[in-house]
Order: sequence, then C-alpha cells, then structure tokens
Amino acid sequence: MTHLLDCTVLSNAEVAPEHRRMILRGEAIARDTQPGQFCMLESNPGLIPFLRRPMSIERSEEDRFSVLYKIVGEGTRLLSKIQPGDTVNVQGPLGKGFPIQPGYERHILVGGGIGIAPLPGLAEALIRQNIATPEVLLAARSRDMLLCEEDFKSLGCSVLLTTDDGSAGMKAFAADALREMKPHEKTVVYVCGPMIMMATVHRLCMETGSLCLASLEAHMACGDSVCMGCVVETTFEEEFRRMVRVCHDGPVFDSRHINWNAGAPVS
Amino acid sequence: MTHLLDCTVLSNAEVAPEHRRMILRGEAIARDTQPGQFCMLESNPGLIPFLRRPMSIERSEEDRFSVLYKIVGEGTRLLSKIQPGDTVNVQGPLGKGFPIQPGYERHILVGGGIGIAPLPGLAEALIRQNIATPEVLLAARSRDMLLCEEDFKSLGCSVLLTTDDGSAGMKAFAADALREMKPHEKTVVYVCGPMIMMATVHRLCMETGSLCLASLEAHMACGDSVCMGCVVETTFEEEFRRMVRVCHDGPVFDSRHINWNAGAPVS
Amino acid sequence: MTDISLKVNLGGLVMKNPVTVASGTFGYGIEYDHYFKVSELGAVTVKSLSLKPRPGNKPPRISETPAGLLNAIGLQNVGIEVYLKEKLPLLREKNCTIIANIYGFSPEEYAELAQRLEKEGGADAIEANLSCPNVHDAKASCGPALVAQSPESVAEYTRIIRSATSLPLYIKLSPNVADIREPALAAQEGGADAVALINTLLGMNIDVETRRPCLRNLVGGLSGPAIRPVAVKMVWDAARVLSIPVLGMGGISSPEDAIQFLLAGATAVAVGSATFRRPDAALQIVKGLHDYCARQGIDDIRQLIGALES
Amino acid sequence: MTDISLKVNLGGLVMKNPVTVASGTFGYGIEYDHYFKVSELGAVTVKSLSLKPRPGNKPPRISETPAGLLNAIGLQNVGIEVYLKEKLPLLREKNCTIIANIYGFSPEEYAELAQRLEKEGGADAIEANLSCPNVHDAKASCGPALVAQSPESVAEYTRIIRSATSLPLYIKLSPNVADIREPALAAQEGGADAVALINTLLGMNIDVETRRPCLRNLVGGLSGPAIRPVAVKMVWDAARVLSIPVLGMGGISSPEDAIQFLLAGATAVAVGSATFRRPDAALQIVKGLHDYCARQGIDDIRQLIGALES
Ligand SMILES: Cc1cc2nc3c(=O)[nH]c(=O)nc-3n(C[C@H](O)[C@H](O)[C@H](O)COP(=O)(O)OP(=O)(O)OC[C@H]3O[C@@H](n4cnc5c(N)ncnc54)[C@H](O)[C@@H]3O)c2cc1C
Ligand SMILES: Cc1cc2nc3c(=O)[nH]c(=O)nc-3n(C[C@H](O)[C@H](O)[C@H](O)COP(=O)(O)OP(=O)(O)OC[C@H]3O[C@@H](n4cnc5c(N)ncnc54)[C@H](O)[C@@H]3O)c2cc1C
Ligand SMILES: Cc1cc2nc3c(=O)[nH]c(=O)nc-3n(C[C@H](O)[C@H](O)[C@H](O)COP(=O)(O)O)c2cc1C
Ligand SMILES: Cc1cc2nc3c(=O)[nH]c(=O)nc-3n(C[C@H](O)[C@H](O)[C@H](O)COP(=O)(O)O)c2cc1C
Ligand code: FES
Ligand code: FES
Repeated sequence: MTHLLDCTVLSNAEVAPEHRRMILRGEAIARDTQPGQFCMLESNPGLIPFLRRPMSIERSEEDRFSVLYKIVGEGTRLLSKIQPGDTVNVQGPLGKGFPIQPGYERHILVGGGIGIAPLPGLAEALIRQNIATPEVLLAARSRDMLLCEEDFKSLGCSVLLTTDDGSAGMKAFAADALREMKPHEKTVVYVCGPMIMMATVHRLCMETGSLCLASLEAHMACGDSVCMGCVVETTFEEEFRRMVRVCHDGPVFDSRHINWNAGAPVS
Repeated sequence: MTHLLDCTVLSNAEVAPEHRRMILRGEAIARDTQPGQFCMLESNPGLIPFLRRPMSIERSEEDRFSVLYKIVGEGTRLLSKIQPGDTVNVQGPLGKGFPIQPGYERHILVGGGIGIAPLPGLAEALIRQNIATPEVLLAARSRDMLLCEEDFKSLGCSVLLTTDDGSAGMKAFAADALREMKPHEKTVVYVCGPMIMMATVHRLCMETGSLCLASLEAHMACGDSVCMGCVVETTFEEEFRRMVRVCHDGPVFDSRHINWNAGAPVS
Repeated sequence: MTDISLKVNLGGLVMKNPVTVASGTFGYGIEYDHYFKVSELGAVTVKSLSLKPRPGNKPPRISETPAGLLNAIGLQNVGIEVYLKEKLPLLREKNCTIIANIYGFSPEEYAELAQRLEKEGGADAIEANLSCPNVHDAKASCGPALVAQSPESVAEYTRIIRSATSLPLYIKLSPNVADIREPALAAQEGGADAVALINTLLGMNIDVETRRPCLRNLVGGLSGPAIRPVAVKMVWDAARVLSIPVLGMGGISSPEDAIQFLLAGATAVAVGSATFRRPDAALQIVKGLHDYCARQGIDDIRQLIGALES
Repeated sequence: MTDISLKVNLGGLVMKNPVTVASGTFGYGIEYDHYFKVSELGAVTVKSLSLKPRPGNKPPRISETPAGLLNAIGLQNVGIEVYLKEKLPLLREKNCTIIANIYGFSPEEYAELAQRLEKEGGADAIEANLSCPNVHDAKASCGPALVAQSPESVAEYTRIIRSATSLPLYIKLSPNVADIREPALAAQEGGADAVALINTLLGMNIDVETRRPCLRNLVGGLSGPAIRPVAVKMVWDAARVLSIPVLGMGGISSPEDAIQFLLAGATAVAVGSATFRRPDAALQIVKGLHDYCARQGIDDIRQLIGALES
C-alpha cells in the first residue's frame, strides 16, 4: 500500500562528503516498506525542480524511515537544505523490493557508491528472517566515500571493501572483487550501483551460475506507474513486453530479464 | 553609481504581521543611496521567481541599508525565509530618488501601507540637511499594520495616523486626512502608497496648489533601464515621450507629469 | 454557503465538475484510486489507446527542464483489447466518467478504435490524439509530421472518426502551429464536439557533459508549468472563433491555473504533469475551484467560461 | 593552460567569442558598461530600431510566469536618428562590435533602416526582426500576423533588405510556426547571411482575482528558461538544413545552456532575459564557455558547433 504523507524530518546529517542521511517520521510508510522499495520525495515547495526525486528507502523502523543520498544536482541540493523539524511530502513505498530468496546458501550484497542505499535494510531483513547473515561487498571511489561499513559490521556481516584508488580495501572493480569471493550456483547476489558495474556483476553471475538481483535506476516522472517514463529494455521476446517500468515492475529485477546491451537507460 | 553586490543579511525580522525589515551589509550601496531610490533583490537561488524583486531602500547608514517589505507572493515569501548570515545579491541603488525641495515651507510625507518604505530615509535627509522636520501622515488598514510610527516620532516628526477600520487615528482615507492638514502653495507632499491613494493625493494637491512628488510602482523586469518594461503614461504631448520608465526616470515623479487616468499600471 | 454548481457539458458529455486528467499522465484511470476516489473527477482520460499494444520508444524517455519536462514515451500502451478486458471493468466498477484517448496510424484505425469503444461501452467520450510528437522518427518529426499540423488532414480525420461513432468526439490538437484557429475550425467542420488543446510543444534537451541528447529519441514533448502561458493563449484564440467547446490543458498545477483556462474560454480542463508532482493534484483543483467560486460569490462555474475582461 | 580560441564568424561578422545579447534585453548596449566591459562580448545587439521613435504599448508590459516572463513592450525605441546621434558614438567609443536590430512596417522601411545604418557606420551587422509579437493589436495577432510566419514574405523581405546593404544580414525568426525550416530556408534563399532564432513564443497570463489579462495588450511574448527546450529544438532543426549559420537564443541563462545551442548547431548565441536576473549574465557565460573548453580539452570553440552526438 502506497501512501502520500507529510513527514517530519528528524535529521538530515552528512555521512560522507556530499552524502547525507535523512531520517523521516512517517508511520504508514515505515510500516509498509519492504527492503529495496523506494519513495518519491518533494525536494522543494517551488516549481523547480518540478518533479519529485526518487530515493531508495535505506531502513525503516517503527514510525520512521531513512534515505541515504548523494548531492548531485538541484533537487538533492535542496533536499540537503532541509532542517530537522521541517516537513517533506513523501510518496511511498513504491515498486517491488528484493524478493527474499530462502533457497540459497550464500547471500552477497554488492553496493557501488550511493547504490548501497537499499542494502542495509535488506541485510537486516535477511538476518531477522533467519535466512542468512549476508556477506557484503562495498565499492567506492575512495575511502571517504565508503558508506555504511560500520552498520553492516554491527549486524555481523563480513564486509569486503574495494576502492578505485586503493585508499581502502582492494584496488579493484566490484566484479573483480566479487569473483574472488567465488560465488556459485547456490549464491544469490543482490546488487545496486552504477549501470556499468551492475552489468559486469550480472555477467560474472551468469558465468558462475549465481542468481543476480539488480536494483535499477531510471529517470522517473511519476515514480508510480502512470507515465511510462521509466522503462528499461528487457530480453522478453514479445515486442509489447519489451519495455518494463522500473517504478512498477522494479526497481529490482532478475538480471537475466534485463537487456544489458541496450545502453545505459540514464544518460 | 549602481552596484551589483553580494550583501550579508544582518537581520530579517518581523515588524508587523506579514511585514519584515531586512538589514543588509553592502557598503557601496549604502554609501551611494539617495532617499527614494530602490534596489533589485535576488530572492532565491533557483529560477522561480525568475526575476529580481524591486524594493525601496528604507534607510542607509555607514556600511548597511534596510528594506521594509510585505509578504505578498512567492518572491517575498522566499525573501522572508532568508536567515541572518545568508547572502543576497543586490543591484542598486537604482532610479532617481526624491528631489529635495528646499524652497518650501511645509514638507508632508504621506505613506500608505507598505508605501511608507522609502519615507524614513527621506525624513532623515530633510532633517539632516536642515530643510525641515517633516510632518508625517501614515495610512494603513488597521492599527497592527501601521509601520515606522515610532521611528518618525523619534526623529521629532509630528505623526498623524489614519486607518481604514478606525483602530488607530482617524478613520479616513489618506487624502481626506491630508486635507485636514491644510496643505498650501508652499507645501510639498511626498507620497508613496497604492495608486488609487496617490491619485487622490495628487488631485488634492492640485486643488491646494501644493507640489506633489509621488513614488510609483510598476512591474519590472530589469529594474535598470534596459527592458522598457516598467513604463507609466505621462501627460507629455509628444507621442514618443509619453511612456517613461519608472526604474530610470522615477520611481519618484512630479505628479503633474503622470497621467492618473491611464488606469492602474499594475493589475 | 449556497450550493455551487460545478457541472459542465463538454460537447454532449455531462461532467460533474470541469476537471479531468490529461491523457498519458494518469495511466488507465484507476491506478490512483487509493490516493483519492478518482470518480470524484469530472472525468478520467486514459492513456492513448492503439489497436495493437505498443512498446513505445527506447529510454531515456523523460528529461526535466525549467518548470517542465520533456517526454518521449512513444505511446506505450496495452492496446484496445487489454483495455476493454482488464482496465474498463475497473473503471466502470468505480463509476468513472471515461474519456478514451485514441491513436491510430490512419483515419481508418481511429475510426475502428472509436467504433469498438462505443460498441463495447468502453468510453463516455472519445478524444482523438492527432498530435502526438513522439511516434515519429525524431529526425523527421521537426516538420509538419503531425496530423494536427494540417487543417485539411484534421478535417478529414475528424469526418471519418465522426462517421464511426455517436459518442462525444474531441479532437486533440498540437501547439506546434502558426495559428491554432485553423486546425480548431477544421475539427469543428469535420464534426467534432469539442477540441482538446494543447498537446506538448516539441523540445529538446542536451547533456553537455556527454554531448548527447537527454532523450534517446532526441526530441520530446514539453509539458508542465513552463508551457502554461502558451496554452492559455491558444485556448483564448480557439474559443473566440469556435462554436464547439474547448477542453483546455497545458501546465495546470493549481486551481488558479485552471481558472485562467476557464476565463480564456475553456469549458473544462485537464490536469497533466502536475499529477507527477502531486498524485491528487486534479482533485485538489476541483476543491480549489469550489473555494474560488465560494469566495467570489459564483454559484455556477459556467459563469467563468470565457469571462475574461478584456 | 593552452590557448583556447572562442572566435567565430557569424555570416561575415568576426566575433571574438560567440556570445551576444538578445535585442530588447540590453537597451542600446552601453547602459551596463559599469557592470562589466560590454566590449568583452562577441557583439552587442541593440533594441529594435524603427525609423521613427515609438512610444510602445500601454502598461503593464511585463508579467512573470513559471521560469519565464511575458513582455508586451511594443518596440518602444528612440528611433534611428537618436540612435545614430546619441547611442552609436558611445558604442564606438567603447569599441563594441554592434549588431543593430531593425523593425519596419514594410520591406522598404527595413531597407531604408539597413541602408542608413550602413552608410553612417551604425552597425557591424544587421538583424532584421521579422517576428515581433507585440506590435499588433492582440486580438488580431493570434493568426499568422508576423512576417516570419510566412516563408514567402520572409524571402521577399530578405531580398529587399539584402539589396539595400552589404553588411552581414541576419533574419530573426519566430517560433510560432509549424516548421522552422521553412522560414529559415526562405531567409537563406533571400540572401541572408544567418538566421537568428528564436524570438518569443506567444503567450498569455490572467489575473484570476480581477479576471483581467496581466498585460494591458492581453498577449505577450514568452521568454526565459521555460522556452529553452523549444529553442534548442528549433536551432537543431534549422541548422541541419541550412548552409548559413544560426544565431541561437531562447532561455539561455548559464554556460551549459549556451553550449546546448552550440551543440545543436548554433554558431553564436544571444543571452536575453537572463540579463534581467544578472546584469552580467552574458559575460559570465563567455567565461563559462572558456572554462568548459578548458575542462573538455577543446582549443577551438568551433569544434562544438553542431557536435551533438545523436
Ligand atoms: C528507484 C531509484 C532509487 C534511487 N535511490 C537513490 C538513493 O537512495 N540515493 C541517491 O542518492 N540517489 C538515488 N537515486 C537517484 C536520485 O533519484 C537522483 O540522484 C536524483 O533524482 C537527482 O536529482 P538532482 O535534482 O539532484 O539532480 P539532477 O540535476 O536532476 O541530475 C543530476 C544528475 O543525476 C542524474 N539523475 C537525475 N535524475 C535521476 C534519476 N531519477 N535516476 C537516476 N539518475 C538521475 C542526471 O542524469 C544527472 O546526471 C535513485 C533513483 C531511482 C530511480
Ligand atoms: C520601485 C519599487 C519599489 C518597491 N518597494 C517596495 C518596498 O519597499 N516594500 C515592498 O514590500 N514592496 C515594494 N515594491 C513592490 C514589490 O516589488 C512587490 O511586492 C514584489 O515584487 C512582489 O513579489 P512576490 O513574488 O512576493 O509577489 P508576486 O507573486 O510576484 O505578486 C503578488 C502581487 O504583487 C504584485 N506585484 C508583483 N510584482 C510587483 C512589482 N514589481 N510592483 C508592484 N507590484 C507587484 C502582483 O501584481 C501581485 O498582485 C516595490 C516595487 C517597485 C517597483
Ligand atoms: C509523460 C506524458 C505522456 C503523455 N502521453 C500522452 C498520450 O498518450 N496521449 C495524448 O493525447 N497526450 C499525451 N500527453 C500530453 C498530455 O496529455 C498533455 O496534453 C500535455 O502534457 C500538456 O499538459 P500538462 O502540461 O498539464 O502536462 C502526455 C504527456 C506526458 C507528460
Ligand atoms: C523585454 C523584452 C524585449 C524584447 N525586445 C525585442 C526587440 O525589440 N527586438 C527583437 O528582435 N527581440 C526582442 N525580444 C526578444 C529577445 O531578443 C529574444 O529573442 C527572446 O527574449 C528569447 O530569448 P531569452 O529567452 O533569452 O530572453 C525582447 C524580449 C524581451 C524579454
Ligand atoms: S516513473 Fe512514471 S511509470 Fe515509472
Ligand atoms: S524595469 Fe526594465 S526598463 Fe524599467
């Protein structure tokens, strides 16, 4: 069930350079959220930006939920100006989250950059439901951009780090690091990050016979199934099933259903 | 000399319901301002509103100047959100202020509503230049909307009040109250307020032979003489002189040059 | 408070208030019934329906611009069969007044769509979209590639669709013309019961870092508050020469915006992109119209239609 | 840092950088010389000049809209005599490259203006405004009342102005057409050295409290960021079919906006309404273009012209 709620901002603090976590009070949304779902935030009262901003729900608990975001443009800049006590209108939860996969032996969470946002909630759910204590692979540009490392550790997860510049963990791409973790047929990989990273993780999983569940992004207008704006190309044969909505059929997809050669959906 | 300055906001406090005074630090502007001049304020970093907002400079002193404004729409609402310490880009001083008239016996300042904004600075200048201690007539909707009464009194001005609802001073229109003050040929009336009020004050002055200097408003795009957007119709005979720019030739005009029957320039 | 009537008649369709949604911005009409009772709108207008399901254009399909957005959806839709079988029953169950927007690749396809909709009770009125900017190859679409850009074609298409249905028929026009009165009059001559305007303005946005167009289709349709002044002007132009009513749209995001369209001559209005910002925007506008009438002492909203004082 | 050349040639006019201002948004070019050295712009374009001084329309003339504004100035200007006598010497003294925009009520008036400007050294290039939306009675102006809306008239006017001057001649076109390529090609055939586009989009804004139009002239021209996507699209359309260059404008308010126009095919750009927001907007855009080139490793800005990857 999706809600449209004025939520009170409880905090909006920096977690890394240009990265923030906003905690919002909104009971109905917090209650109904499944890991991997997202919400649409109104970043400002004015008309620019005109559209809401889609953000993964990081965690939800009792009457509150959090989003973890990176300041990249006007909308996120305006979000970053919001003060505790202010009100933000939120539409959510939206989309289909990570389908929990009880039949697998190993559960690996791969987060690249701000793409780790939906993963802490997923880790919690896997543990709470006694499915597994997931292994976590975090990739970032550099040490100071690594997010949530401590959060995962305090949940008991093993955490492997990679950075582009080697300032923490391995100096490697996420897929290469993942290869060293030796995923197999009984492994499910949950991945969220840049398209290019997800594509390589998908290919590795196809090699190793692992299940790969990828959380995609797309430019969204409505975020809620009515505009047909946010599609990705699938591998489905029938022409009219080719384009599926990230906001409605996703954002999480079985990576085999995505046409990774279609070109990045977001320019 | 007009300047384009990032000014630091020193305060932005309520002075009456929906009315605020913003004090800004901007030395060049403060130094060069004449009473009756105005400035163009950037109300927001975004593109809505797209245009700056014209505001009379209330007073200027050393390195600072103030504007007194009423919250009426999006631009002034955004101005009201600005916090002390924030920076506002200001273009000013602009236009021609009140031409000081030493040859007159009586100097009456008539301010209606937020129209009193440019008058405190004028009163100060008249006193400082030893021309006169002006008489002041303040008109407002009701008692709580009367602005600057104490400021004028502390300058030594006599202050007459009128309100639409009689909650302070006379229950009368400004022109009727002014009539009771018996302006004569040696009186100069400086007036700023709603068009309809200024038109009646103008007519009264024509009756009594007083000089009437009116500070007009107009919808402005540039505020600084290049767009031809802010004109008022004059009584000049030559067709091509008929339209004059409020931002450049005004905002203060000898009321005899204005065609008061042209219809309100601002809808 | 006295009773205020918001009822209007849009070319034979009685609407309990003058507010519908714009095609393509509200799915098939029932998706948002959990945000508000969509049957409280004067009507719901569904996404353009074609004979066959269509996959639409490749992504990205959306790009934001100042106070607006470009879209290049390319009419992705489930097709008339699925609409009739799966969507219509839900709309009927909710008691919605339905405007079915249709798109065809020939006048005959439009006629067939209209006929089937009427026969199977699939609509209370039909809006023929003769003005979609996104179904053509972008490199060709800069010219008068739209039916709505040729008054002759508008008249011809309208006549053919008209002969296929007795439902109220609206012709949706494009703002990408020099004189909106020409296609509007052509629609009227062809037998339309109303014209709907405006569809989106052709536009383009470029990512200067990658030097690529933000939309895969290069060109898209501009909607949202940015285009409102253009839309109001066109409604005003058209309403003064037409004897049939106008359904106005383009950038409406507040009750005041909607009232501008009514004053300019629209009999009813459609709320489009504003729904993306607020899913219940259309309902809030119905409420705002009521409040405005109450404040201004108007007991019948029809008093506002064309009431611009000029 | 290597040397970066921003120089372009706009139909015979060498500009040290591709940035000018849009006519009507920068007065007679010298007013803002105290904000920045206006001669640092590629050129200054002056307010439309007519043979006689014109008082323009009655106020209000300006109305703000989302991310834009409507204007109905009606070409208030000092006339060519005063321009030559009072404004030109100042522009020359400052060493400005001058594009003189002209407006006439007949092709002959345009020709006379062009001839006098050339004879008296009043311009380095001429921009003929065939597309002002504000000089007609609003109730008549909804139709193709503008010269620029008729390709035949554009060709005819261009030929006649062309024969009167050997200065670089730019024809300024209107976006209120179905296909911008038609008037653009007509201008080229008529002998223009470049086309300038876009002028403002016709629009209207209504004050719902008073039920009156916000502009006394009812209708005005829409400019500002809101129209940028429409302008970029038209530049792209025109540039692909023309062999003469395009001067692009419409909603440019940042260096990135200007680069969009270059990538779409403009050889130079004009900054209009953005100057109202920031008097030195045009100069900031020159600086931003330089920075972009430096960042992207481009040593000649002409490499960007039409370089959209599509
Ligand atoms: C389902 C979903 C979940 C998301 N979750 C998160 C999250 O948890 N944390 C987070 O920081 N970001 C998340 N994003 C991306 C986030 O929505 C964009 O970064 C944000 O909308 C940018 O807004 P802006 O105005 O700051 O930037 P803009 O000025 O709009 O754009 C700046 C850059 O961001 C890109 N961008 C803009 N909108 C989107 C979009 N909808 N999707 C992808 N890229 C975009 C643009 O192409 C551009 O390169 C998510 C996106 C989706 C679709
Ligand atoms: C020379 C000059 C000096 C001014 N000095 C002051 C001052 O000292 N204090 C003060 O509070 N206001 C002053 N104003 C008016 C002030 O500029 C407007 O109230 C303000 O721009 C409204 O902006 P907004 O976005 O809040 O309202 P909007 O949403 O733009 O408009 C709200 C209402 O205000 C009217 N309005 C908008 N712009 C103007 C304008 N430029 N002039 C007149 N009315 C307008 C509109 O018609 C509308 O009715 C002055 C105007 C001028 C031209
Ligand atoms: C994402 C999107 C999809 C649209 N799809 C259609 C469509 O299928 N058929 C149609 O006639 N108009 C379509 N339109 C145009 C709208 O119905 C409307 O005419 C236009 O958006 C202007 O209104 P607005 O500014 O309120 O959005 C679409 C608009 C948008 C933004
Ligand atoms: C206030 C104003 C006055 C204008 N006057 C003229 C003019 O005299 N001649 C002309 O050719 N264009 C005129 N224009 C149009 C601009 O030159 C330009 O084509 C248009 O505004 C689009 O650019 P912009 O969005 O950057 O403002 C005027 C525009 C504005 C806003
Ligand atoms: S964003 Fe509108 S359908 Fe997905
Ligand atoms: S506001 Fe532009 S000339 Fe006065």
